[in-house]
Amino acid sequence: MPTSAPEPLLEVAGLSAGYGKIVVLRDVALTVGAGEAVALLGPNGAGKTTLLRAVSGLLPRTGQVKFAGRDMAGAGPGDTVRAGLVHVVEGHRVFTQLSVFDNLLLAGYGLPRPELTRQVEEALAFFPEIAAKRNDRAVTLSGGQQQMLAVAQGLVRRPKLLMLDEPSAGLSPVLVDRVLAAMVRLREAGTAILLVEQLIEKALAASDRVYALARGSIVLQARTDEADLPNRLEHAYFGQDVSAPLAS
Amino acid sequence: MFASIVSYGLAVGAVYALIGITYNVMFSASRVFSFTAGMLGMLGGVLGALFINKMGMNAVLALVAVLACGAVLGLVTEILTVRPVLKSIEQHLYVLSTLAFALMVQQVAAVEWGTEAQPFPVLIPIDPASLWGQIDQKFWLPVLACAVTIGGLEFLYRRTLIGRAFLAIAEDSYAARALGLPETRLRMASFALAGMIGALAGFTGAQMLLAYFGNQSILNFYGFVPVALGGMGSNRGALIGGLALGLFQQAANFLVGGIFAAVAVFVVFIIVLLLRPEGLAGAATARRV
Amino acid sequence: MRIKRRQVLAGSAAGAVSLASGLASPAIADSEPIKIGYLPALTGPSSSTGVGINRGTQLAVELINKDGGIKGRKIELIVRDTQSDPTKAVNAVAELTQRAKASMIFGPLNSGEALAATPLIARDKVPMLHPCWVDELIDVKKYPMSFRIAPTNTQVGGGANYYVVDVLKLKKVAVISDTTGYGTASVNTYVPMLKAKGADVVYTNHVDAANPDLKPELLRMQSAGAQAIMPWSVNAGFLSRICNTRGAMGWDVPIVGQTTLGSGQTKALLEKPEYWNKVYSNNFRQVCYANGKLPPRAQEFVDRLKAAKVEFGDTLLWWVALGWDGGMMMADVFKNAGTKSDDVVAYMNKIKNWPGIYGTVTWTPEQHNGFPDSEVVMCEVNSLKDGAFNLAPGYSA
Amino acid sequence: MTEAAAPIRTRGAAGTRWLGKLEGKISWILLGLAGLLLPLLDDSYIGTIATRAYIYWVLSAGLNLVVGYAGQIAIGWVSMLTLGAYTTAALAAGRVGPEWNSYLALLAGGAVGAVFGVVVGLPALRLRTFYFAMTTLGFATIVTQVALAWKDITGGGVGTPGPVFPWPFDPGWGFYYFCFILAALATWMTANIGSSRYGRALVAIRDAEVAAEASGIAKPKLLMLIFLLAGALGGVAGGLFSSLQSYITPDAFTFEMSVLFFIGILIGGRGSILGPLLGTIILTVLPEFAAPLVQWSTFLYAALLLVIVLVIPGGIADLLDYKNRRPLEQHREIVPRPELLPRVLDRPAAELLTLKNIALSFGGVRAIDGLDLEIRPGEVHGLIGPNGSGKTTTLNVISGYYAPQSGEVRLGGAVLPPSAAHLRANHRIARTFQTPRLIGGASVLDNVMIGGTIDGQGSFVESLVTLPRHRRDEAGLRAAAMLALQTVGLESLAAVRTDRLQHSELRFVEIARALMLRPACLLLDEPAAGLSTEEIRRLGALIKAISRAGTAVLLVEHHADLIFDICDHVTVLNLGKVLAAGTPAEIRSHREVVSAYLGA
Repeated sequence: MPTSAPEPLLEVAGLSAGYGKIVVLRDVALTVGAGEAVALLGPNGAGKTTLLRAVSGLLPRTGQVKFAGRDMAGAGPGDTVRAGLVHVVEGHRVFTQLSVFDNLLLAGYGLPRPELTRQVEEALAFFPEIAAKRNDRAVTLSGGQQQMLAVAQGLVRRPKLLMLDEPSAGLSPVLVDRVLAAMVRLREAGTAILLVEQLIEKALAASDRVYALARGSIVLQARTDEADLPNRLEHAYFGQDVSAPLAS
Repeated sequence: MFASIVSYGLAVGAVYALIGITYNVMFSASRVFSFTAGMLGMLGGVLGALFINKMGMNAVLALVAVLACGAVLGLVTEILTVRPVLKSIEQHLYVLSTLAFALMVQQVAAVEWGTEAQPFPVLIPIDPASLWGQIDQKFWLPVLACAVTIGGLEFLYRRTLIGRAFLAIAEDSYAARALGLPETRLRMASFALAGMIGALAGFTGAQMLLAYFGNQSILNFYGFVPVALGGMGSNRGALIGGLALGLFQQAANFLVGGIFAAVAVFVVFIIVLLLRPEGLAGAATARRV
Repeated sequence: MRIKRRQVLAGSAAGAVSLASGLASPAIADSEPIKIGYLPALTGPSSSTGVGINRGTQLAVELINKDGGIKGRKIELIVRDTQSDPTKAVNAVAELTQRAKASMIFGPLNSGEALAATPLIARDKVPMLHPCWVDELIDVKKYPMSFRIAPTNTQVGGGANYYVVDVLKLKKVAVISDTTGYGTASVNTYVPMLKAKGADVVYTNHVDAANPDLKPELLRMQSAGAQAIMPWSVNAGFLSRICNTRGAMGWDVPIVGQTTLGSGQTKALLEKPEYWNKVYSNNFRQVCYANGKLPPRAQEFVDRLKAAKVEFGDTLLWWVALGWDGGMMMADVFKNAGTKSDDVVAYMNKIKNWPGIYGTVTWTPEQHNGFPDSEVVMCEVNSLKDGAFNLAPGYSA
Repeated sequence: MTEAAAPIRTRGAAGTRWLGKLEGKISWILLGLAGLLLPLLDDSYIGTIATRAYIYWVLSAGLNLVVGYAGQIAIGWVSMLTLGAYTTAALAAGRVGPEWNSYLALLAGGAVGAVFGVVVGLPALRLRTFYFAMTTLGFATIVTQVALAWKDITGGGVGTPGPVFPWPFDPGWGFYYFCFILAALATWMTANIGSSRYGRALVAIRDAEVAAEASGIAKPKLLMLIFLLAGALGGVAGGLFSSLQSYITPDAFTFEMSVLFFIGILIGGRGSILGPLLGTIILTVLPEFAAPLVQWSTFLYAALLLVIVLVIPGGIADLLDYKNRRPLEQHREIVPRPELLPRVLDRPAAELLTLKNIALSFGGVRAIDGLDLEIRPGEVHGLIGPNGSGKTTTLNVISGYYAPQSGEVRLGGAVLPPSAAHLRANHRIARTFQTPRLIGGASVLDNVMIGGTIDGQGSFVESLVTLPRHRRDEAGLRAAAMLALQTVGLESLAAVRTDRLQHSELRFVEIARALMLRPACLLLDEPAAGLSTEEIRRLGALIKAISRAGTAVLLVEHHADLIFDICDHVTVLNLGKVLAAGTPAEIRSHREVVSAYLGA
């Protein structure tokens, strides 16, 4: 078990999940400490997205998920979000027919109005670029701006832990850096982060620890400052040398 | 003659439009077309007549009661016939479950409240001399109801958060759930809303259509035509389509007479659909593989 | 409503019984009840007539059985509710004639089902008593065993035509009907008759009864210069719309036509009571008020109904009377001719001036339409009292 | 498809096969005897009800292919009954020209039904389910309206007398036997279609349309044939109906009746013949035994429908299908037998598949950007790359689901027409799908047989009446399918309902189905997803063997180890472009590729 965090904020153990008959995840365990940034890497089809969905209650799952000391068994997406665990789904899916501001309001659905508007403003403050377009419909935003909006939606509830699924997908390198930069600032503001990314170097640069997922199970866990990490990752990816020593 | 075409055409068109909107509200919350739309319209009339004539409620009280019944039936529709088949929506089982439920309710209405058309009272006592009295209220009531509904929906969708939540669910329910929006509760809410709209259509149209259990199938079909023509989910399309249908039907009524009016409407419906399966204001379908 | 449902159950329970006893041997001992097959439409659309008639029939059978039945044999009324659905009627006929071995069939009441049932009953050689008006049902060659205790459409239309042309002296007439078998049949028969009487039929049409707006129709009639509207339909909604539209248009022509014009449902659907003025419906001399009084037979019958607490204010007296006459006629026949079908037919062929409440019936081997023209009259619908009406102005008492 | 499943037996002793045949037929034999002997009761009330049931079934038998097999929700099929009834009656009564012989008039009724069956069916090719349901409803009302209006032919509301059939089928038991024979014929013919490649294709269109296209099934032609047949049967039923009723008026053809037909089929169960037959009989007889409930009958039907939809979607057929309640062996193993491949893939030498400069973009996004690809017979060609690099899109271009904006796909000399998925099968291009596209309700064998649809020679009519060519087709397909199943190692599950299999087994069933095409080119879309390590190893061996038997295999896969184990050639895509191509060794050592694949 990692010693990185005193008491883990998110603690997943023996988690299995899939789609219908297809079992994608087998007996996965991972932890994220408070204020910690963790990268979740792995080849396509390894089950990264599935893992996030299962944790946030978008997919049925078996196994144990504890968040902030609370057992999340049977918790739906709504409960998870209210508990402070927010999942920004893949592919910057924002509501194109609604204005930027409305998109953010919806992200805080159910919060009392004054508080809601305050936190929406906070979230916008992270992305001055879209703050300027607050009254435009989301369909008018570029891919990158939509991704920022999606992340901003994730911030509205001031989550304890933010799960980001491939925030870089389909973005130009410049935009990617911006999105990841925002992520770093969040982290400095004390939000823990679980990041699923294709761009390994950038992901590693932004996080403290890394998990590698392959063929539905965790095949590697390490601190990002360890030596020879890229090589071990590669091996983990290509399915050889899975028995690489886990980080201490 | 022309006055009659317009007044009656708009009135009945407004009823069709409202039923069309009922279809839409249910559709956008669940991607489901429900046969209960016409049923709600039918019940609006039958229950209204029951409450006013048999139970002696006043018009306002009766309206409230009817809307309440509509809302409840909407909820039952969602829980009983839509939610169970939603996960396998591509099998289109909802067509069957909603049809079955609608038929059951219709049969109850027929047996319990009579298979003969029941009279529906004049709701608002106005003396014919007054300005409002100039046009028979059975003509302007549905139009008014339609205007109010459209206005209400516009306000709901543009000004309120819950309204935007409806739109969000309609556009991308997965993302909406991920944001923690209470999808199920919102879906139930829109079915309740649809229930009220349908009931309102029947209630305000009943002076014209009478309280008759047979209105169900008529409203089901003529209420769906505007949706098919205007493009599913588009309330503006339903409104325009409904009024157009009403006027067209009534004009045909005058020019060629009863039976052929029905045939004419059907033929137009088929031709338009074959030329534009997505409706005159529809979009194309998504990738399949 | 309540009465209606009770009788449905009573009736269909009987149906169920017969089905259960079906496999028993058909041999008829003298003590066994005489089975009468009865095919009213008690539920479903256009069932109000059936409900009314049924009250009379049920009462008649009740009383007959109370007085010990016919030569010690009770009458068993086997009721099958057809819902005016021809397919149900056909099934029911097979059950009544083949399995229940009914000695006579009474009904069905609505044109569609009657047209389908009659040839089948004739094929099974079971005598048949018709309450239905459709002319085609009576044909001594094709259906030698079926007799009509009611007027024919031709007689009914003739009555109305006579009133419009010869009493009201109106020459320009508009004829309209709904699209049911009854409606279309009527118009097809009456228009030639009107023309034959020298009237000028300025407008004819069949309209779907569900069509809620009849203003187009009436406007066309008006512009055609009609002086009288003759609607033919059993659909109260349809008829009331005609009255309402005429009233709303402030068009002051008489409406002369089908009896349902005077039914409770039609009245209930009127927007204003006065829209019922100058509306004259078919009726029958024996059950109409002349100078405020019913003919003695009818009066006696009304008292009997009141005594038996049979509701009839909400229906029409002649419906109940027709049902009653049917029951009584069949009882008479069995009393005098037994139940062998040939004897039954032979006896019925000779019935002369049988004093019914509804009408005075006379049959001959050549003519199985038993209702006298003279007893088909028109009445003022707005004079409805206890299910009966005043004779229309212009008839001698 | 219980009927289809019934006769299927894995190679067993002759005795068991004979028993199996009987087991499948026993219920039919009983029904037939009941029908033949019914007249002995000498109760023509029962006779009338039974005749009615037969007539309704003649219509429902055809409708069953439309609703139960093809899954088209035709609620208003009563219109066919109306059309047939009036045509027959009007002709026999001499309302048009001279009086026709009743039997000829009946034929005419069938013909008219056939024509309008197609007319009403046409929208199904373009319209969404609910829309189509509505159009059939609308048409039903229109037909009655016209019947009312068109007095000279239909007699308007007064109606017209139905025909009386002369000896030997004169009214009474003669007519009873007439309807019985026709009902039996309808059952036999629709059962033949149901268990033929046409029936399987219909169900495929219903439950796995994309896979159906990939197997070379042309939806429009097939549906039109079915609507034609269903319309004809409906018309004949109408003619008989008019005779049974002795007199028809428009009010005899109610929406309730339409609902009865429709619900009878669904109660019986989709994709079955026996089930809907029983369903129709039950619904016809039920009201007779529930006289007190007569006014509630529609309510009961509807309630039944709701229960069926929500509780037992399989309907009666599922309840009767005890074979599929026998427990399956747990811990099953899939042991492919590649040595059989030469027999499976016996075909002329395959040709080279080439993609030239293919470009395709969705909206603004360039999914494929000038892609060149060569897939050689006898080799496994791996296609890898990060998400959204255009792997599956490439597959869909080759198998004709997308038309590229530029470039061409060639097989040997021939240029493949863009976006004509159902024509790819003729070029022997087969594929599998990311998520298996199989018919859960059909047996494994049926699913595999669908793959061979285009190899059938017999025409629709030949299948209708099981002429020799049809029987040869079936025997051939069945043998080929069993062989394919043995090859992938699933023959023991041939008769099992597919939805009872495990995910990994489904993947192999898809491969078996693809093998039925004796593919020149096989496209595999992530076949290893969700498989255990051991299964992946066996899958790899099988794929390799398939290629060695002379097939050009294109493998899209995330499991890098599988790719590097079995591929002769690997192409790496990134953002729709070829990043690198070469042998696995080259690719593995290719730093840029590695980092790209890891996504730098």
